[in-house]
Amino acid sequence: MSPEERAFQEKIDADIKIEPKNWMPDAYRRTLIRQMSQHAHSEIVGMLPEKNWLTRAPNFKRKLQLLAKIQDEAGHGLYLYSAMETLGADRDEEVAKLHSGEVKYSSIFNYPTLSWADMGTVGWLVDGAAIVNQVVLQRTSYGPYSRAMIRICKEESFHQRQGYQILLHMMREGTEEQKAMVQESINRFWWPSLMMFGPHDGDSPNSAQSMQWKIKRMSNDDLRQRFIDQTVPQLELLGCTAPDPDLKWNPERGHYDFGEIDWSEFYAVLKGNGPCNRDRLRTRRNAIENGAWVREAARKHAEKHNKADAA
Amino acid sequence: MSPEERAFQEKIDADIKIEPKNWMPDAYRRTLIRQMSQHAHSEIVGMLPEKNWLTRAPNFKRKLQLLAKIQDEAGHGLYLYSAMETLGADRDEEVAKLHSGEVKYSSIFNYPTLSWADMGTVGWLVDGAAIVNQVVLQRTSYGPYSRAMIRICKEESFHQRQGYQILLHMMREGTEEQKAMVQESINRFWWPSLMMFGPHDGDSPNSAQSMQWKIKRMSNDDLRQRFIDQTVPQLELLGCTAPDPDLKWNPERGHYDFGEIDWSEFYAVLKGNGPCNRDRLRTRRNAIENGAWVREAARKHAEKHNKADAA
Amino acid sequence: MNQQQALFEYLLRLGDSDLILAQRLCELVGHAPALEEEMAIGNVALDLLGQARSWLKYAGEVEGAGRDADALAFLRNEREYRNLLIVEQSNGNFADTLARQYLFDAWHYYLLQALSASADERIAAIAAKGLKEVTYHLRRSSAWVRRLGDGTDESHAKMQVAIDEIWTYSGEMLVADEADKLLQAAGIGADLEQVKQQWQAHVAATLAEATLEQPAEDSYMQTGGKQGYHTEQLGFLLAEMQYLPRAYPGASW
Amino acid sequence: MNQQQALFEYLLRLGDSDLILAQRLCELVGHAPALEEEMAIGNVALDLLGQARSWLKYAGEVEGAGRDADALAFLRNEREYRNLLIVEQSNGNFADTLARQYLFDAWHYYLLQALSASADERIAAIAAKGLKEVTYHLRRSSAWVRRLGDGTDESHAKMQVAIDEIWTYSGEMLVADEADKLLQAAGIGADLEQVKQQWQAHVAATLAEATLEQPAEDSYMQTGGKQGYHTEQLGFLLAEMQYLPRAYPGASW
Repeated sequence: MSPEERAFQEKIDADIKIEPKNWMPDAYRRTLIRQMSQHAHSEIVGMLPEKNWLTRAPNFKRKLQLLAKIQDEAGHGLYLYSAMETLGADRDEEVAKLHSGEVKYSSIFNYPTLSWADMGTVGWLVDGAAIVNQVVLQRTSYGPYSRAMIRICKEESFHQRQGYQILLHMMREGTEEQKAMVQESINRFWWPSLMMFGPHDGDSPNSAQSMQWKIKRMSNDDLRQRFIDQTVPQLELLGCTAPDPDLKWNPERGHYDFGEIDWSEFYAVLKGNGPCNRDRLRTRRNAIENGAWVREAARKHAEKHNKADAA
Repeated sequence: MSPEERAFQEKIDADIKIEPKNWMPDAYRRTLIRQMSQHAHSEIVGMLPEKNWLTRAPNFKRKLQLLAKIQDEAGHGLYLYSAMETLGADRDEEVAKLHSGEVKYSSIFNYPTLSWADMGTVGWLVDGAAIVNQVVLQRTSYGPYSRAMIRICKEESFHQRQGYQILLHMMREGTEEQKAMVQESINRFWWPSLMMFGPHDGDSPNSAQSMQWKIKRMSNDDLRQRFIDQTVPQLELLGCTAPDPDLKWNPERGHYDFGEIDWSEFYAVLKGNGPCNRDRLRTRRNAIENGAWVREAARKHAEKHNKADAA
Repeated sequence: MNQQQALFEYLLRLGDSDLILAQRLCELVGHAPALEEEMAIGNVALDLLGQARSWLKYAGEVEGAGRDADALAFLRNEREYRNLLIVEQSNGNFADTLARQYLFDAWHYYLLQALSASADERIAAIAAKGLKEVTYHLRRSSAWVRRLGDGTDESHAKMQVAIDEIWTYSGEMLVADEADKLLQAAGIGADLEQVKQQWQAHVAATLAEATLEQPAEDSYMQTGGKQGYHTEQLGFLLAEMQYLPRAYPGASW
Repeated sequence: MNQQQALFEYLLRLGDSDLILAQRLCELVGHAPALEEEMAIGNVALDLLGQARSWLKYAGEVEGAGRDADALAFLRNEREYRNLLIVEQSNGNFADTLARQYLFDAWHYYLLQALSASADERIAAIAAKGLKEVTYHLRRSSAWVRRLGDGTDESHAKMQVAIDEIWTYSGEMLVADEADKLLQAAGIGADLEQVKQQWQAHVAATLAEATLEQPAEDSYMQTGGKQGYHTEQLGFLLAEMQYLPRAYPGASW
């Protein structure tokens, strides 16, 4: 280990944040860029399954909430790309990698939203799982990432509560059809939400280094357990069930036991074979490609008028 | 008058049909091509206001009826283009004239269809007005046109009855909302239907020659009166009213009197300023332009395979 | 699942697939590349609508809950729809429309052929009548696939993309689930294994003639339509199709 | 028409135009040419939705028939909608979207400015709040018109076509009908003649800066939206927007 590397690791061990101008190992930089760009892409792609119901939201209150939530996600994308750019990465280049399939986004957004209840479930379960991850990442070693996470977490918690309220309202004030809609939505999103934490620790080869660098701060399995433990009581309060016959409280472990995840589905979706992988990427690619003439016009206009101003 | 012209006019006077191989004056040919192409274009453009409700028809019966009616119109377009081609005209050239705005279609199709009741009103009033015209045209002097008209008239009468049934059903079995929808639809289509017969005889300069050639067989005003006389009793049977305070039976004339048509609207729509002129033409133009590669591929394929067959 | 439930599901699948494809074709009316195609598209849509009505009418009778074909078509929500995913995919360009149509027609043809011999006389009758219509559908769509595939460079490229894009939705119609198996065993439903072989042979021959490449055999196949799990496209289609009956509950038209 | 009826109509027009334009912008979410525009489009849509809710809430109170903003938005049919025709036109490309937005924003800005001084305090308050938001909308859309008009040849051509195509729908917002006149006379409504002059000056200046040609002054103008006669586009928009309340009557969400 070089003296620089040693100094770097000592700072990390002492919980001192790494800042953009500090020396850092290339692999640390690359890993962070990859993780932050994936996170940013996920915010942007994650707008799409919600947008799917935006034009069909059932009343003003829900339509305003949903649009505001989607706006927040666009905002999170922007923070994260900015934070990522402090590492010398370029947003457009990273977006190109997304479009070519070289870099991924969270697989959860490859599942379709098929009923209004999904607007509740996505907020409650999907954002809920994201928050469990992100709360820990508030203490991540890279300063700009950590600060972005603090800001994002606040808004995400709000979204999660809002999502839960959508479901609670339907369960408490709703018709039988609406209650069935909630349960059906939970059935579809339960397992994919658990998959959001990634493979078992034993199958997650890069985790050890990330843990040492404090880019990652808890293992996949630990995060997943934490999510389940906090979610099951909320599920019970709703009066709904999870599609998992093995889910039950284990007083000895002080945790909920749960059934085995279908990892073949996880890897299939990751490989591009989820229900919406192609749609999501196509939508993003078309947006950027169809907008090329607009961005070009804006550049040209600025060029002309900067010249004019200078003259 | 040349001997040919005299012989031609004598045949017409004797009610002998002119057939494609017979001699005919150029002006007769040109007038017929114009009239038949306008008629054919009207069938094709006339599909669009009905198509507007095809995807929203309220039940199987009505959806099947409406689609079958639209199909019939496409069929009428095909007959009429074929009959027109017996005069040496070319369908594609005539369609190009439609798209460039050089040749018109019936102005009635520049009005939007804004409720399901319009599917009844269009059948009853619009097809009804068309039939009054077409019944007379069954006796037109040009053989292929006359025969096309006989065939078309049968189908149109069926459409008209079907349209009337839609309205009658809504008036007799419908809710108050549905009845209001019928009256509102009649209010919008009443005057435009009367305009379908064209300007007053005095303002219709080409009529005399067409009458002599028996291309036209009754004057605009006479046709309009005939339409009104047969339509008002049907209107009363519906239990609806016309948006015309001057409409009333005149026992002396043995006809209904009616109010003055707003000719400024008639000429505005004719000039291109109806609610849908641009939409209708754009839709037709796009269909043909977007299909260019398809037609080209079909030609190329036929060429390749005719060669292959010949080899 | 008992036989009556399986039969209800089976009839919904047949009717819903016909109906949703007809609805997609209705969207195209007035937009075809030539007047003759306008007629052809409309005729196919008319046939499918008619078949859909027959299947759903029978479905309603089997269910025995007083729902007729209209109630089933216009008042069920997305999750209750049982159509194949392939038919709900949007029209795209003419090559996309034809790729969807051809892969469906080839299946539809062999399926109705099998169902013409169903032990359920009502099914056999509807299938036999439909088969005549679908014989024409298949002739037309396969001719277009050949024409566009072996036409110009542009049409070839478009047709290849169209086949590649729709392919992922062509698997579920060939795979039997519980309801399929139960009815096949009872001599009522079709043997999907046989339909699959016939379909594969037809498609392989057509694509070869069309000078098109067939997507890899182990391509990932989307499923779910037959069980009521659809793509995000169906909800929008139903919102439009069902608007009037939803906006005027109880009205007669 | 008495003053209360005129006021109800007036509020519906304000609310419906905001709502329908917001709905069109919602369709664009996820499809903007850059992330910053994604944010901008969403923000404008949020503002308009909020304003629509305020106007319709007040409209419901004025009507006094127990309808709240949601009932007015989600349970009225096409003929009962009072939005301007311009806002229901489809999004087209980015130039089309911006042409529609700009011509509307310029009117909206001067209208709300006038309404901020309304004798009806509720109207004055909603207008004053909205005006702050619309100030930003107008700044953004006019900047884009200049940018695209005076950008590349391609963007110039697209922007010119966009202005030419939407122009026919820009007239009705500037012409007072009975309800407008009645409320103007009562000091409640805006003086549309004044708004028209301000609008024309702003548009002329912006188009000139954008190097775009202004369509002829005597261009034919479509009307009817304020009286409930719409283009064929609105029905489809409403079918989608109202689907849930229509499909689940009486449900609370």
